[in-house]
Amino acid sequence: MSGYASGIVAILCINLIFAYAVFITAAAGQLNLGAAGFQAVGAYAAASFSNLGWTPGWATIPAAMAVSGLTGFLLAFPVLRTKGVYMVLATFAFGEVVSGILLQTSLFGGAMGMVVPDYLPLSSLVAGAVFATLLVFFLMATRFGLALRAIHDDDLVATVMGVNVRAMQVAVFTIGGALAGLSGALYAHHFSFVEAQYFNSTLSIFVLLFVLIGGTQTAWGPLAGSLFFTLVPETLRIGGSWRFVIFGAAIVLMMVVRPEGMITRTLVARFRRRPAAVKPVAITVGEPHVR
Amino acid sequence: RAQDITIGLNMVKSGALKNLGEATETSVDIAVDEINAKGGINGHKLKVIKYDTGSDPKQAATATQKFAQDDGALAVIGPFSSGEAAVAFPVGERLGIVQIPNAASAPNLTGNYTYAWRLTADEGTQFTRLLNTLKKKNIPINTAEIMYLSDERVANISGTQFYPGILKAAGVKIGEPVAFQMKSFDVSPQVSQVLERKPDVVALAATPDSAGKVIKELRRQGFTGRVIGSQIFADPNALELFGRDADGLLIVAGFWADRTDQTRAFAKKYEEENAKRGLTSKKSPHHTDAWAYDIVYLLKQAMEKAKVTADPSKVAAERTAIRDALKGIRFTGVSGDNICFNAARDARLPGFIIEIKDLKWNLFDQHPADACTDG
Amino acid sequence: MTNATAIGAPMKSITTKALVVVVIAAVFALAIALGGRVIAQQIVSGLMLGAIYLTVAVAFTLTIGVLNFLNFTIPSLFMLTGMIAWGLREKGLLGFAGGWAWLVALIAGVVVATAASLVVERFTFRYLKTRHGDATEHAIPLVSSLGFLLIFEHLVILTLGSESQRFSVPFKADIHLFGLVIGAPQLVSLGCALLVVAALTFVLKHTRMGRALRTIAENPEIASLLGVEVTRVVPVLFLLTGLLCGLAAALFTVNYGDVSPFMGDHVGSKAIAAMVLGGIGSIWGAILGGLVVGLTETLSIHFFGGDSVEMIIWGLLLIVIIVRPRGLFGAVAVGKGKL
Amino acid sequence: MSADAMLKVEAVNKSFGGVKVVQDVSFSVARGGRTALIGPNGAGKTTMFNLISGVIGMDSGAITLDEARIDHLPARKRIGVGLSRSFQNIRLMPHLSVVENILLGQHSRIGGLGELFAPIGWISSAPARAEAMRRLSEAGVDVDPDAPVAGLPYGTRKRIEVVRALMSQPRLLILDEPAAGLNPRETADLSTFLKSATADGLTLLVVEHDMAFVHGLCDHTVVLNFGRLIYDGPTAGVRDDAAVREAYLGARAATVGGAGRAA
Amino acid sequence: MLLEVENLDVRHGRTHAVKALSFGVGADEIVTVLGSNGAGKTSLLRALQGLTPTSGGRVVFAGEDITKLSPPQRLRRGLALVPEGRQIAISLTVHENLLMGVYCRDDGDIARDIKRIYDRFPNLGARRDMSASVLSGGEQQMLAIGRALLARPRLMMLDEPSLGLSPLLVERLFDLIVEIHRDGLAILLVEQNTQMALEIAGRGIVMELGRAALEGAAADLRDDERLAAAYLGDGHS
Ligand SMILES: Nc1ncnc2c1ncn2[C@@H]1O[C@H](COP(=O)(O)OP(=O)(O)OP(=O)(O)O)[C@@H](O)[C@H]1O
Ligand SMILES: Nc1ncnc2c1ncn2[C@@H]1O[C@H](COP(=O)(O)OP(=O)(O)OP(=O)(O)O)[C@@H](O)[C@H]1O
Ligand SMILES: [Mg+2]
Ligand SMILES: [Mg+2]
Repeated sequence: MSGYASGIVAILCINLIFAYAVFITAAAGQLNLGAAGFQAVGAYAAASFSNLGWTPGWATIPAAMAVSGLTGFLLAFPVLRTKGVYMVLATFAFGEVVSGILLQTSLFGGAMGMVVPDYLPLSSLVAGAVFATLLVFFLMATRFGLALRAIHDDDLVATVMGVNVRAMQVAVFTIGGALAGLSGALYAHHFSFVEAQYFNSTLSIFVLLFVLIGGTQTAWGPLAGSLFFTLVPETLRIGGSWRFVIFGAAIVLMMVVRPEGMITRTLVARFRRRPAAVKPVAITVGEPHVR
Repeated sequence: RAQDITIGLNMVKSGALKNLGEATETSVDIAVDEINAKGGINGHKLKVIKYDTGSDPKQAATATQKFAQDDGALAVIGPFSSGEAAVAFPVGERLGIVQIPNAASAPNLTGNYTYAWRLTADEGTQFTRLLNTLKKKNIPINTAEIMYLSDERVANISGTQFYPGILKAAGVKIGEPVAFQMKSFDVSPQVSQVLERKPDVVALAATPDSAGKVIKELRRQGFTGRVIGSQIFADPNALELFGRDADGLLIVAGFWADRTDQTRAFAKKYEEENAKRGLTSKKSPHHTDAWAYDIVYLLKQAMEKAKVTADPSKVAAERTAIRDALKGIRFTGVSGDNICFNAARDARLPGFIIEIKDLKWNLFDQHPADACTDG
Repeated sequence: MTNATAIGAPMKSITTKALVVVVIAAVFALAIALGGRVIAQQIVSGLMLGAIYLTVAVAFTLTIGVLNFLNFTIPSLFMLTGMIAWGLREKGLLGFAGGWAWLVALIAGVVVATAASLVVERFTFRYLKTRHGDATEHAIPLVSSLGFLLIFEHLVILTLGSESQRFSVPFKADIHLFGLVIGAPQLVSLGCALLVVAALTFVLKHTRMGRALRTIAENPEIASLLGVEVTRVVPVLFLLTGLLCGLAAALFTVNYGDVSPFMGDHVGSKAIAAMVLGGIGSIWGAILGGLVVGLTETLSIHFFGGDSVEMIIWGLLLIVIIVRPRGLFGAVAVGKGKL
Repeated sequence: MSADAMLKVEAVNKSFGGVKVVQDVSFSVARGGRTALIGPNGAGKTTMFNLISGVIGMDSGAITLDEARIDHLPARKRIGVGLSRSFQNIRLMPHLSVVENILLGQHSRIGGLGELFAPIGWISSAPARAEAMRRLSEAGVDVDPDAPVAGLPYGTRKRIEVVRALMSQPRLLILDEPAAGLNPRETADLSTFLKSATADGLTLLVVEHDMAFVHGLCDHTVVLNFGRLIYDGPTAGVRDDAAVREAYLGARAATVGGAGRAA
Repeated sequence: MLLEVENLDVRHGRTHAVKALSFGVGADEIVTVLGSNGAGKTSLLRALQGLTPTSGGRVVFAGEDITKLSPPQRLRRGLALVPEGRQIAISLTVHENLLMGVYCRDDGDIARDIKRIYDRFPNLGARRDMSASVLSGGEQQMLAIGRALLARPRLMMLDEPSLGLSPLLVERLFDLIVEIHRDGLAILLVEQNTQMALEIAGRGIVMELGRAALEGAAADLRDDERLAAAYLGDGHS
């Protein structure tokens, strides 16, 4: 693979894991606009452990996931008291607070950032991305995933159906936090350096766009969204600042054409449609018993 | 036909740092054209491959990877900012390719990366020079207050470490440094706080945009003393932004356009070339632009010394040879004469104290580069 | 969820209102007594800063309260006003300079921002056609508006550069009183905002237009069945948004004397905080929220330093959202409907 | 009959901001029987269902299922003790397909994490899915099981709700206007289906305005009016009760035999 | 004919919901459309009001081709629809919902007309200033009907108006329909309550898989064996 391609693949892998982190909560109807905060927690955790000299180098990854997953778990309780736009903004506020704290804390290098001694090559990133993708695909195919989608549509009815809505939401916040942490930890180790300024609200907004443009209805959505967001700007590379304009226009058009995201359930169904087991048959006047 | 010598340019043409970095390309192009017009390097034409990172560190790392693995570049100019350099230096070290940034001036960035060299002036050195000039010219400074941009690394470290240390060492009474951020468009609370302490001068560490706001607010709230500052906002193109409020401002710049015939020629070409490219606001070279121009010549000198051939089969060896050629090099360019590098591979550069008066830059004093005793 | 009922709802009662005023006054008195002139100046600066925030916050709260749409183009409309005004004046496109050029340029800026807002309406409007309201439904226009944010910001950068620019006005915009500096444009901003609010409250609560907007917010299909020309009514709202942003930006420009392609982002995020603090969809809430955020900003800078601002404001917001999920003055949000 | 009462509602009260919507209502539903809850619009029937299923809390009173108090259980746990419901205003999950909506009905039956994380989407012949399909065809819903429910006709969606409620294998099934939007023929089919579904001991409580349906299906009827109980007895007696006729059935009931929906 | 429908086609993706349907409604008629689940009745009414795009055919109202007009434009010409399933604005109060019903009117009789609605549906009067979200299912249905009546259309299309109404109110509803028809409104009625619909209608159309399977005078349809078999089941008639 060329150096350029492997660079882009690395970025893609991180974006993809990050997008799945946001997707898993969005699948249950909760938009997370503070994802960069979780990513930052993972990245700084990995960076700190690495600086403490943990061996082997990759041991920081599960630890960082645990830290950011725990952050998600703890944040879920207060944040889940809110709904809709309030929840979006509560998570946004969380992201701002995290970057504020990191910027202020000299233990984490403040504005100077932190160097990460242990380098992890591209293959680890790919492995991480494959793991996240499989995990989310698997989760979405289980009853757990079904319940998430039910909560997305109507949490009250889901409750009546016996779904423990609160526990589910806490679970996805935890999983989402851990996945965001994974992306952050891999970022830290691959790029060998973290700084608080990087994990800003723009990053949170962009990753949410990955997911919303890709589509929140199936696990294919984030995949499509991250590919779109990583590759389209690259193909537009020649354009300088124009590329952002074109990119913005592409987003707007995308929403006009496919307001529910690039990949919807209907689209997926069309590709793997099995022959309909029961054909709809109508009652014909005169032959009432055809059904 | 002789093979071209390829170098990479890791630059910022879009994103958050666009304004600061967009003219780097112009300077590099000017230098490359000059070199090629005079027969290139060791008989080879010099070719630059450019990559716009959009101010994203991940992209800066990708760029270095691309230059080294795909383009067969022998060395890299850039990346532009400290944040990008911090990410790209380890990549360059792994791949064994020299990178020389022109604006990444945060301290200790080069660490143990032997392929990381810098043609940037140290913030602390420059500020010390400014204070020396103040003393020399008998400008009274008994009390000073520090205001700094906290979410930019260089300004942050200047405001929290260099300025307090240097001012204290010079016997100036100072208060707690006051922070503001890139997004603080209203700095009146900070200014009120600072003026409450009635300082003789205000020492400012910020990018031009933010500095402009602070200077304006200082005057609005009635401050009449001098504002002093370091090289971060020493941008000749920011005069308009500062306006009349900046009268009496003293700053250090790493480049003085009116120094020699060579600098004047460069400044002229710079303005013309930018006008052609639609960068009409870039009229006079910022020191980072001058350094970018010099880096090309520095690389030329190193390549000549290393006798590079641009033979694709010898790329790796020649990259290392360039690094080794940089050791102990003495270089003369638009930024200064007889420039050397210290043990940390950072250049020793001269400083020019500038006073702003009547919407103009005036040379107030100048300091030669420090000698390299350890390099 | 729909917050439409909250729009224009006056604060709960006279007692709440009085209580708020008393508490605020007490805090001021205490602060001034303890801190003297600087604190007084900080409070004045905070209120003035709040005046800018609150105008933008009202624009946010309008679109979100009525259309359930977090309009992320608002920051860029704000920015457009300033940058276009600067561009017209600087590049001599007005045909004349000096004298009143600054005012003409600003008015032109407001016009452009309003026009841009109408363009946004055309494309974000599309969401009204999606069939099923669900938890992420507000995401659709939100995404488009983020697209527009990119477009506007980078078009401006392309044509006018990415630097901060000076926009000077030929008069001193400050009032000096008891040794305090007070920004006149900000005073004007405060006054305008209060006027606009009084008018908006009335319109939304008591007029045909207000009811039509609220019906559209809830279900555009019902609205169209009742004869509401969705394509005619909604633009009115966007027109208002554009005007409010333009007004805020013009006052901002006169006050701070500079513009930049990023000015909108900085004001925008604080305005969002102000809106949420006050309660989404509540216009009075946006006003109070704006003032609270402004004050919090200056006072936290004063007491805890400039780096604490983001943390304190967003931390405060997080706490408010969690303990009082509807904001300080938000009305009861309507749920999904009957079982 | 109170001896084998499955569901007992005792002295239940509920008011919303001062308006008493359910006032001191007591009745019981016989085990294995089919009971109707009827009453004029706004009488409090749906509210009663919401109280029984725990969607809203009551002010006072007691609700017991098989002698055990259930009124302190959260809504999510009530389906676990055997209580399942449908909704008057159809509340299917619009983004889920028909079969997924039905599968959701089984959620309360899964036992532990193992089943929660067992993939159901990948294997089309999984037993859960097979059961869902069987139930659908038993209920006479002829649609593509993978179609999203959003575009389906009203009557079809109504029946999918009933099937979904049945999927939890409840002991007590409460249905809010299951026949609304069905034509007489379909109503009759639904009635037959519900009779067969309750044949093996399932207890049924329905709210319905279609009196023909009620007469055909239910042996016992409870009538609410303005939140108060005005009749509790055999369905056959409803037509002859003056209060019920005046409040609910209207003058026609006296003249036309069936009342309401003609049949 | 006040309303003329020619070869109307409606598709939802791959579902062909209405197939080349032609019929008319006279200015002084009550026409009822019957049909089983999924026959396409709702699709037809929605297409007539302009909520669903048509994929073929023409709709002519009072001599004017309205096929391309938007729902509000159709309403202004006198065509109103009470949609299926209680479509009311739950974030408005009951009274505000009614006021929305007169959105496109500006004559002086509004107050009187609203009072008439309250008289007709006392449940609504008692909840005048409550949020419509708290209404019971039947009350919501009343509100939807009352609101549509206030638009004073020339042709009123009702999609299963009796849904969820108590027998008493169903009776009142049908009386009301007859009454407003006497006031000069044409009615196009979709109903599952076949018998009562055929009682008040002059003509009836039976839809089946998007086509008109039977059409004729209501009285004839009532006695039609085939209809009875299809709708009323064996031994029910
Ligand atoms: N949250 C609430 N606040 C105030 N009043 C309410 C609330 N919920 C229901 N009501 C009122 O309680 C009464 C009973 O409502 P409910 O939905 O139980 O009626 P219902 O018997 O199901 O009628 P229908 O047959 O029309 O569905 C109605 O008059 C309704 O307006
Ligand atoms: N939005 C939609 N998307 C996809 N298919 C649809 C949509 N709306 C209706 N259909 C299909 O069109 C056909 C006709 O449906 P329609 O709702 O018109 O029936 P109906 O006669 O009103 O039935 P009901 O009596 O149950 O209300 C059905 O097969 C239905 O699945
Ligand atoms: Mg009910
Ligand atoms: Mg229908």
